[in-house]
Amino acid sequence: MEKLIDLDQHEDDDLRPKKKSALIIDLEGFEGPLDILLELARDQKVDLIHLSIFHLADQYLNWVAEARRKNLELAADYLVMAAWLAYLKSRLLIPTQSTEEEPSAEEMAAALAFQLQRLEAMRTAGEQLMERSILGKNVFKRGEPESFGKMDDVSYDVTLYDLMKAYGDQMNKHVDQTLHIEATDLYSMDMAIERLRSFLGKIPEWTKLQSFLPKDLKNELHTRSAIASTFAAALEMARDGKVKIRQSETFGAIYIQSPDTELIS
Amino acid sequence: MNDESLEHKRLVEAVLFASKEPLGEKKLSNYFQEGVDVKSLLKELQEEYAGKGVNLIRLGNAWAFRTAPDIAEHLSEHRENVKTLSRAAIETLAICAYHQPVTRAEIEEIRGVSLSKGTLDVLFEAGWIKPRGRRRTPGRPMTWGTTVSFLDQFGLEKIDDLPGIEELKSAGLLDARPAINAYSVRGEMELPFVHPEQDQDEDDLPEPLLEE
Amino acid sequence: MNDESLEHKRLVEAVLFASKEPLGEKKLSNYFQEGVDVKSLLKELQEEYAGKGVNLIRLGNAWAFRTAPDIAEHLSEHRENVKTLSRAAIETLAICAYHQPVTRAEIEEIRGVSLSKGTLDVLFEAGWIKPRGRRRTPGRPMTWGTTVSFLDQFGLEKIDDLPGIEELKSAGLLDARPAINAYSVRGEMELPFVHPEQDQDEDDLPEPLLEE
Repeated sequence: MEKLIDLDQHEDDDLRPKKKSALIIDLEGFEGPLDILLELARDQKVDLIHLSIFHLADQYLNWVAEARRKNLELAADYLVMAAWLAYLKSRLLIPTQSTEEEPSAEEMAAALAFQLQRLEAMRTAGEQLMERSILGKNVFKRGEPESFGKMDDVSYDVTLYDLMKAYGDQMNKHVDQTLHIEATDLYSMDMAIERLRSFLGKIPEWTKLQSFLPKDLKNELHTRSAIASTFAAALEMARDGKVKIRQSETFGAIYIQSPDTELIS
Repeated sequence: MNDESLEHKRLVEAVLFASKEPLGEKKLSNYFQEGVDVKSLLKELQEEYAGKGVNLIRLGNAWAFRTAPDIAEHLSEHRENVKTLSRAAIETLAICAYHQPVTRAEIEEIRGVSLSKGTLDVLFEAGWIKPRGRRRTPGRPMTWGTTVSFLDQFGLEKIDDLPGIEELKSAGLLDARPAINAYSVRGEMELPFVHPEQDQDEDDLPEPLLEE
Repeated sequence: MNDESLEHKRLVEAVLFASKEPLGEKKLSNYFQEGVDVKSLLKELQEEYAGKGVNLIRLGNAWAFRTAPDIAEHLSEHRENVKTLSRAAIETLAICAYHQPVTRAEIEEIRGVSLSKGTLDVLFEAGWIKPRGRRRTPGRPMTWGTTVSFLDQFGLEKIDDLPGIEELKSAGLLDARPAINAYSVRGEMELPFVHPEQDQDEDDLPEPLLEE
């Protein structure tokens, strides 16, 4: 009996990838690249505020290299992070060539440090929360409640969760039934281009995109698709220089104008 | 009274509060070292609670906290009726919330079964749904929507706060199977929240309620 | 204290003592005529019970009697099976509590990983989180926040009592700052086109489109 057990354990040991103590290559239990970075940051044994991001980038890249050497399949997330860190490292090495579009290497490093601190803070907070006096474990309710009125004559024992669950179940049931795919009743891009083209050169003033929608829209969904198609059509035509588009603020109204008319007026 | 016996009294208090049934003196004395006089602790507590809204009472050999009889009597006048909703009612309510304004026929179509007579009545009586005018289609069927009491019951500020399809899905309450994706991509089932246009259309026509 | 207000206090005491779940101040005031200051009755009661084995605790605007936390070790036999949460669920709960109201995408951004299906579901079902309305940003994503049950579960009077929340706030760690943008692909895919009918609450609403 004992022998058998020994043998089993032995086999198990051989099959399982061996864990390295400090630099854990086993992916199990890790939740994404940020989690790994936080673990690696702990290896530096410094306060996260004094973390060397440069060093951390190295640690991470080594970790990825090691994982690949062991033929561990890394999800795309991990590789994207590796590429980004490699880029950050190179930026940190080369003295500032500030371009306006991109944040500086220092800003990027600071942003990463911030994210790590924030995650660490939430992790600690979660642990502290679990260490509090927990109802049912350290603190108790009345064991034998008595029931009297709550003044409302009737109350219902139903929660928002129950309601959502019922709706979810209902909708799931729907899926089990036959799915009829109806013919599309959306307003197509071709239709939008054709319609917009008919206005070409006839838009002297800045005019709201919405005014170009056809009048016979059937319902909300149809309307929505018309807006999307008309917008896309306008972009398409703007690219060809046939109209001009203006939007004064993010998510503000979109206006269209014929390009040549402005020159005349 | 010394500190120790104060602590003892606190413990008896807590144990009796949390217990699911009246506790005997013997059982209570298990919480203490030998020599602690549980009986006199209980008597002291009983006196302390005598004038309060809750009394410590003796039931045979066991002890329990109970609402003071004069108050219990007063309270039971307000005895509340806690009702459970049927499955059908919960589903119907959810559909009214998500698809409002919605007609009876539409509810039946979504649930795939006909609504029994009482279902909408129950929800109407509970004050959670109300008529929302008539649909401008043949037969001019009545539509239903949710009320302010509905929001109160479920702790919502506005109907718009209900989780949408995508959110139900991501909360794990809705299967994310491809078919349903096809639906929601088309926007058909998505957020049938109150649209101003529909509101105006239908609220224009306040007509008597159920006439069936 | 006069007889009347003593009777009022006894009534509040009885009602709260009888109930398992926290009761809101509004609900409690239903037991009295207008003009009765329930809040001050509750505060008096809270003081009276402060040193006892059972305390009156405040949870947001709700109140409940609970055993005193320092007695916990003696009450181990009352322990219920408290659900153990996964690490992901604990972190998610902490984020919901400290960053509320918070969207799913923000939770994912803070954790640097997408939320698996059941995580929010578990917390929602436990009654610890609830929808907290929609963010007025593109796509109008739903936000989550914590409930009274959450406060009750972890013995907090209010959200401001969360461990370390002041320090985190002043360290700027609760700020809604975007993640490193070069890296977060996720953030970029999340800018859906503004749908006109979702604009309802914005001022420069385009003229109604549907006129039938």
